[in-house]
Amino acid sequence: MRQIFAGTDGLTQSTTIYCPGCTHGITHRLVGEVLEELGVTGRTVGVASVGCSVLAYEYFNCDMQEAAHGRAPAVATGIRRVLPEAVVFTYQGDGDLASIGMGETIHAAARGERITVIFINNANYGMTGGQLAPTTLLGQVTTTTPGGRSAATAGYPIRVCELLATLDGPAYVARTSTHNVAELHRTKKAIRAAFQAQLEGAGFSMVEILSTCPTNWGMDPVRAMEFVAKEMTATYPLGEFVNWRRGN
Amino acid sequence: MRQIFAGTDGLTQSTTIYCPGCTHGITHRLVGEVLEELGVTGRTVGVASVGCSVLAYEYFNCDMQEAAHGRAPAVATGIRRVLPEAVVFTYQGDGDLASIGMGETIHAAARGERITVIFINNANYGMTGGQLAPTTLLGQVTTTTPGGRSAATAGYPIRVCELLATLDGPAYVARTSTHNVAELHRTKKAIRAAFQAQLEGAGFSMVEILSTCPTNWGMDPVRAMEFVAKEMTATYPLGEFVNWRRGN
Amino acid sequence: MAERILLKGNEALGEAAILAGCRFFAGYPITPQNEIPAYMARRMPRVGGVFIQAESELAAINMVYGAAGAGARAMTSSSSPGISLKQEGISYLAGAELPSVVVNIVRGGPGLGGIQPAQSDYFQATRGGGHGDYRTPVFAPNSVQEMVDLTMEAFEVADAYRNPVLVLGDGILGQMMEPVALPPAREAPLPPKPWATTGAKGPGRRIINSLYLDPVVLEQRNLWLAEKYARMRGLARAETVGMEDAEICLVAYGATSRIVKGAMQMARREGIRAGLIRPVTLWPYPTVSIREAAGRVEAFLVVELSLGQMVEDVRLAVDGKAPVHFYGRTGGMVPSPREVLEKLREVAAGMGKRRVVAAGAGA
Amino acid sequence: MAERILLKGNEALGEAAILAGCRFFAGYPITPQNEIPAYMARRMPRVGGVFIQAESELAAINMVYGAAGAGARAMTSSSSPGISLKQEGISYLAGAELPSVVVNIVRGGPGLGGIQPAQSDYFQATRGGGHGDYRTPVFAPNSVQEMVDLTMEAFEVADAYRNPVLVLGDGILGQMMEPVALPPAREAPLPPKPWATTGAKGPGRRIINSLYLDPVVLEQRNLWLAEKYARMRGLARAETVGMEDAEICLVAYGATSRIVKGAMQMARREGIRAGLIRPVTLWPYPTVSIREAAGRVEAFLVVELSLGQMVEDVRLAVDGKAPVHFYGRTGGMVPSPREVLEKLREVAAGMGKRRVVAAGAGA
Amino acid sequence: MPRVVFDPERCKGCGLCLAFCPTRAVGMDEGLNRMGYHPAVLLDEAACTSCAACAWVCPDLAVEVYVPVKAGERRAGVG
Amino acid sequence: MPRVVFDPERCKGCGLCLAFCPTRAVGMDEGLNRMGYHPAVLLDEAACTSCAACAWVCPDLAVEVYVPVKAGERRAGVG
Amino acid sequence: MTHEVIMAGHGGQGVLYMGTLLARAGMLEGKEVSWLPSYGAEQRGGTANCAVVIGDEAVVSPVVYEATGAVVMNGPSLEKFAPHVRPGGVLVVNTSLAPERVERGDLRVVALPANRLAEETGDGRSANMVALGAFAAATGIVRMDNLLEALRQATPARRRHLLAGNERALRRGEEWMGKD
Amino acid sequence: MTHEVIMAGHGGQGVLYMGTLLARAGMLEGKEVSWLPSYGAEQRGGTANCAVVIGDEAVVSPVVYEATGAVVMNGPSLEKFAPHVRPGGVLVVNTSLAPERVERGDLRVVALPANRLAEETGDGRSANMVALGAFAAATGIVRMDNLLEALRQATPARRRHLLAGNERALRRGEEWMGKD
Ligand SMILES: Cc1ncc(C[n+]2csc(CCOP(=O)(O)OP(=O)(O)O)c2C)c(N)n1
Ligand SMILES: Cc1ncc(C[n+]2csc(CCOP(=O)(O)OP(=O)(O)O)c2C)c(N)n1
Ligand code: SF4
Ligand code: SF4
Ligand code: SF4
Ligand code: SF4
Ligand code: SF4
Ligand code: SF4
Ligand SMILES: [Mg+2]
Ligand SMILES: [Mg+2]
Repeated sequence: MRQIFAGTDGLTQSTTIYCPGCTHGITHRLVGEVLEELGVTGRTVGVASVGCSVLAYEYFNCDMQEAAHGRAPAVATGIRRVLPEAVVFTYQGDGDLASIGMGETIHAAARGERITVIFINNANYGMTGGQLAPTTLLGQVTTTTPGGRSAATAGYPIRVCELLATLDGPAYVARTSTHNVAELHRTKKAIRAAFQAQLEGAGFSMVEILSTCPTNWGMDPVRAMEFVAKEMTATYPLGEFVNWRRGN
Repeated sequence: MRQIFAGTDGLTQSTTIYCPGCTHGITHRLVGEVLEELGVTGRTVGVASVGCSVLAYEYFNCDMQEAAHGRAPAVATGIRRVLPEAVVFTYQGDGDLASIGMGETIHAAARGERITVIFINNANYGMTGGQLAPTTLLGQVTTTTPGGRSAATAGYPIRVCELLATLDGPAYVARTSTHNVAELHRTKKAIRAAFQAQLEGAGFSMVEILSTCPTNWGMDPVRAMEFVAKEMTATYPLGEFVNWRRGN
Repeated sequence: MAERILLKGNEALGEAAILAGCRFFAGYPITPQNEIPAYMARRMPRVGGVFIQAESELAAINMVYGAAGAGARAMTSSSSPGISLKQEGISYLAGAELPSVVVNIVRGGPGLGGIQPAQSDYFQATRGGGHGDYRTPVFAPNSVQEMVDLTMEAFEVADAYRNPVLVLGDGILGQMMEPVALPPAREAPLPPKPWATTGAKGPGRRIINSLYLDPVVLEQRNLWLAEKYARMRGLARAETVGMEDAEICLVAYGATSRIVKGAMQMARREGIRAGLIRPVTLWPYPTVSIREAAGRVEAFLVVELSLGQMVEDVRLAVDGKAPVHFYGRTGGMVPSPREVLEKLREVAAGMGKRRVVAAGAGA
Repeated sequence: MAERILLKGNEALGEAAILAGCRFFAGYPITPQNEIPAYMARRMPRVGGVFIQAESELAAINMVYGAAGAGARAMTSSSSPGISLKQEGISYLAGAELPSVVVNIVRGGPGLGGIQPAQSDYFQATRGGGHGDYRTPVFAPNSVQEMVDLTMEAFEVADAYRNPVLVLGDGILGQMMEPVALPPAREAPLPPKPWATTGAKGPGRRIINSLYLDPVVLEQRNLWLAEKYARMRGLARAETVGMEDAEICLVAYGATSRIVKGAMQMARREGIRAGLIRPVTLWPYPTVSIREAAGRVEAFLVVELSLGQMVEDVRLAVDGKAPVHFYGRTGGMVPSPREVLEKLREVAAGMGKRRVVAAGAGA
Repeated sequence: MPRVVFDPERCKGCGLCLAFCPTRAVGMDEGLNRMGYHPAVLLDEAACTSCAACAWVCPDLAVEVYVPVKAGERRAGVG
Repeated sequence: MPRVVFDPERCKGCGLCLAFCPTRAVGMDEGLNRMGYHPAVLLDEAACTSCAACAWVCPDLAVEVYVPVKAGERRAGVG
Repeated sequence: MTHEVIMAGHGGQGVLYMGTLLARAGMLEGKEVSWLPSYGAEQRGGTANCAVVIGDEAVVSPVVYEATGAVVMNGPSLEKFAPHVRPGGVLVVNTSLAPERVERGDLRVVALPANRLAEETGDGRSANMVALGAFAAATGIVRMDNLLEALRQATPARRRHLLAGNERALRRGEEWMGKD
Repeated sequence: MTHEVIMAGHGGQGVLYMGTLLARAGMLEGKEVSWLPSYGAEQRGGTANCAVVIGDEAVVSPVVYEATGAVVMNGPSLEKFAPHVRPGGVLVVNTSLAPERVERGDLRVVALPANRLAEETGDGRSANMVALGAFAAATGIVRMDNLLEALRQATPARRRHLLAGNERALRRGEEWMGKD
């Protein structure tokens, strides 16, 4: 027998604190594999953010910094500028990146900072128990929108890729999903392209990954994937928004 | 003789601290006139921000709050929600709105907060002596980009209207200019439309106004207007980006 | 007395705010206070109030600024890192004299730290972690009932003095359930706020502001505030237990004070005459109670969930008249009454040799 | 001695950082420290360093976190409101033990306040305006020369202790020009930073972090930090002038100390034997110098550009052994030596009747 | 009464009115006002068409503009 | 040796592998692992095609997948 | 007497809820009570526990260091909390998920197959109620009628259909003690 | 003796620069010096002023409360700062922009038409240099050769073309005092 699927050297051996079926774990693996395949793990500095993935520094098998909530792109900028040869990435949730950290996100992107942002959009704040995120769908129930998100009081979902696509700094911006195997393959390709953009010095790169939060959505992991496929992709169309190779 | 042009009741009698020829003064007048013409001055609460217009609370003839640097949209949100009948606006510079306050700006817009934002884009930080703003043009010299803004280190200009146009919350978003009389007429129309959007409960509204900073640009006021006409409009195209009436 | 119901500290605090007439809440999630925004999200719409989940702690405190400036009773809550982010905003609230209530359900630090209970934000709360000369009254409940009572009082004090007021709890108080008697809702109309910006033009228009470019004027402003802070000193309050015959004075606040009370009872059973002063307000500090005790007891033992912060206020009040000992646990660790008793025994054993003992290791 | 050149305080500070090997600066404009980022923008590219105008103070301090974590000598600067915004970040730097230098060129507060010189951020600087038990050494220069010398030292202390270090100036120090002798640039290689994240995998990989979810571990972390802070107490430093025969001890720091020195000289001409203790470090506080003096002088007079903040540290050190008087100006107002002399005369007149005088009105 | 009245104490002498006047009717005074600026003046009353360009570009509300009242026109307030 | 090996101590019993296995070859164990979860098991070895879908969707790196070595094929590392 | 109780188990076992019912029942008896949960990241997929204090005087400390009684619903909780029970205290062990053997000999151990008993009453998820019923019976900390009343008060309308099952489970625990 | 000097005028008059030259010249004389500008919003279109201290001992306070001498370049500055000069102090008044009459009789007032004199030397913008030259001559605070050297040191390459004009203006101020 020949092994065709095994662990990746891009991750440590630790088991994660993620809930059963949470796609954070899948994305970790994809990032770890890409780092390994690009052969850069040994010169990578990752930045963990505050959210369910706060312990990411335990999981990625590279140097890591833990950033304050929302400030991962600023922390990554500091690292980036000091270590021109390093590969620098952040791993952030939607609360972290699009709520408290919106300013840092847009400015790192506008600066064309050569960092790669892995952006986990799970439509809520997982770690703190399922509150409204900027990405929560209209009508979606969270602990702080008990009657479902109403545009009148809680506003509209923010589409981060579309936002960043208006800037000149990003080299690669894409939205992918985790809801089935084919999408996972596409996600991995996008993550690879994002790191490639960084390695080529093309500018800022980000992959927004539609993800599940079975625990706070109150769904089993499989139902949660269906929710992503049906509900989330309707608000958040998948695709590439900026690709330096294609010049858009 | 019949008077066809006089002061406006929308402003107080104070003379301003603005430098000679600075278009902040012109914009004040336009906002004051619109408030007066709409007959809402007596139920308006304005929010001054931190920048050269920090003393705007002395100039607008309505209730005013002075907000912390960058936080005017948050302050306006607090006012808005507490006073459903009031007219609420902010008056912000590009450093205030697009740098430190980027998060607040985007989120107020995404919430569709019924406030009107008057956004003075003068491509630098006027009050603190002419530093780089997010809106500074590539190549433009400021005290913190002494060799001219270089994209490699200081990033690219941010086009705020284009950014906000990707959101669902804004009802009216337009970019106008102050560089000649015709543009001033257009600017006033846009300001009126922005307040109208608020009065109709349509959502968030913003007018970005290309403005001069003769002092820090090191130009006389007339040259400064030419700079706006030629250089700034090239990076910041004028026009309406969102108009609830037209449905885009 | 009203019927007692079982409530979680955070939720009781939220309900208390509503009973006090709070109709504006802006907050951002953070453990261990998530029940406050969640509760407000449920309740506010039903009482015609506003709940906003702000995009950040900065936005939240500045929304409170706008709402308070517009005349509403307004509140925000957070926990340690989030409260650090609010420091600029709190300084602005103080500078513009906007009545408002800020709740800190403290957790272990520094940095991201942990999420378990702590009292290591005492300095920040009482000395003003923000810039400039300003003070905020700080209420420190030690039960769910006080989470209710002191929060309601906080709103009254805020309005009475036009000042932000802090409620300093911790993870234990926020998460625990106890029976509480909810007072009736405030029925009297809110105090008039002739300074609030509600929309006006002309000479009667109103301005909310903390900018005074002329230093002569800014100094006058500061002196005006100082005078107000001096008036606030009357708010100082402490609970004393067993101080009549005490030879050792325990000082502790918040949840810790209950554990310390347990230790005090154990000590008395052993013949160690310990008493307890529990500051209910941390600023203004109940200096007078401590100072009076300083003349009568042999020693002080300050117990905190920190490396030693309030102990400075005790030392300032004692002013060299008795030794001040310190015992602290940090990072979310909570001492047992037995541990505190152990420390009490040590102090008792060493008594007689009067000396000032340095506060906690270096902090 | 090196040739003396005329330099503005802010620019001298910037140059000092570069001489000390600082190669990363992130800042955000604010008066009265705008010359620092402007200077860094000009100079950094020429020495192969990095200048970034961050999008906000929050971004700036967190960029410093990243850069310091990656091993660079890194600095940020701001003034009061901006420093309030950095409090969470400073707490993180302390928690993750990242050497770095934070400069506060203090202006009048609270809120937006004014832009003239003040010393009203003393509490924030010395007690940690952020959350959690942490401390940062605070250097308080009183001349442009010291803006240079203490800034250079700040970098050394930061690296020696893996801790953020504050330099606390004010508008006068930032804006004034004085002759300075620039020391030679640091030539020795920077201290090795085996903990810095520079890219590594496997067992040798490094983690910069302040999160410890297990309270047992977080408490250990806190005790480790406390031990470090205890070691730092050796950094305490003060300049004393005329204390040999003083009967009144003046205490003042920063620019104020120079004015107070003027007053001291005037007083001596009148036969009032005043001396001056000028804390050079505000944390650790030169408690020992004050305590020693407390045994010898009749009274203390603390002068600050605030409503009375450092006076608490003086009282803690004096511990009831002598009356401690306070004189403060605020909001950007700077007292003249004559004004301070006036106050000195009052203190001298009231001497003999020993009593503790409450610090400034209520603050 | 002239068609345009400049308020010499509000004027900051920026010269925008002068630059934007289509009929070149505006000039700057030699003297200084209390703020230390050379205020604008209407040089060529006859040339002025009351187009109000000067008033539109003035940042300091230092300009009032009038038109001659035609026979029978009501003297109304500000337009 | 089976084509798919589940690590019972990493598995959190989320059931994603089961749901995404195209040949319905996966099931959940009745017993609990040390974390208290029912781990996944390969129920139908014969059905398995080594498509690795189970491994791709597993959030916990609990799955290893093998293919039979064809005659002459080099035993290489992980693909 | 003051009862200081620890209840522990894993995330989905309803341990915190069990604690609130006990506290509520204590209130119905006119006692002073407190309930303090563990909280935070710990919970996720991991353990959950809470401390309940019931006594005649105002509760001094809501934190329980040395419990007078404990209910442990699974193996890890048994390991973690058995050492925190005072000599002579009651320890209810859910032997459906934890070993029957307890290292300490100085406790009153109640070995209770809570999950199995719950399944017998018709609802496998009410093991917590079985354990609570047994604990109350073993300690006399609160009366069954007050537990039942507490349960009724705490059950919102939309969960009314679960009430009968939970009542049965509480009683089943009590019965089982009788038999014990 | 310690000279404590105030220099004041409006924004564009080069008042701060004048102060730095004086401080530099003081350094060239081996003195201790300090220079402190007013800063901030005040400046905008408004007044500018600075304090220069020159003495033999380390400068005690860079803030000047009671000046030993002052240069005021316009009317508002005269009003604001004349009261802050010590009796017997030197007050140079730029009479091109300020009234010649000074209310106080206890000062040595130098009425200097600085703008006119500057224009006479060929560069109307060097009124500040004329005033500085006159002030130095009137007070003896620094020697002219040191002022000239200070000017040379302070003039960057790209401004070399202005050097000669400024030197002439400094000398013109000195000469004018001789005549005075
Ligand atoms: C300054 C600050 N504010 C708030 C928090 C509390 N907090 C921790 S995680 C989190 C939200 C995380 O949500 P998201 O980024 O979407 O990540 P997820 O957990 O969903 O993966 C919040 C608000 C904090 N730690 N620090
Ligand atoms: C928290 C904080 N940071 C920085 C400042 C200093 N500051 C005052 S105004 C300003 C920039 C203003 O620029 P802009 O918003 O573009 O307005 P302009 O002056 O150009 O009209 C800054 C950075 C401040 N007051 N508060
Ligand atoms: S709470 Fe949600 S996002 Fe967080 S680990 Fe659990 S399932 Fe994943
Ligand atoms: S500095 Fe610039 S923006 Fe500010 S008032 Fe002067 S010209 Fe206007
Ligand atoms: S009204 Fe028109 S024509 Fe007359 S002065 Fe003004 S700009 Fe010139
Ligand atoms: S535009 Fe206004 S301020 Fe400028 S010169 Fe003309 S009248 Fe004066
Ligand atoms: S490899 Fe494919 S067929 Fe085999 S168990 Fe996994 S998913 Fe099923
Ligand atoms: S997907 Fe992984 S964790 Fe989930 S049940 Fe299958 S093997 Fe276990
Ligand atoms: Mg999320
Ligand atoms: Mg600007």
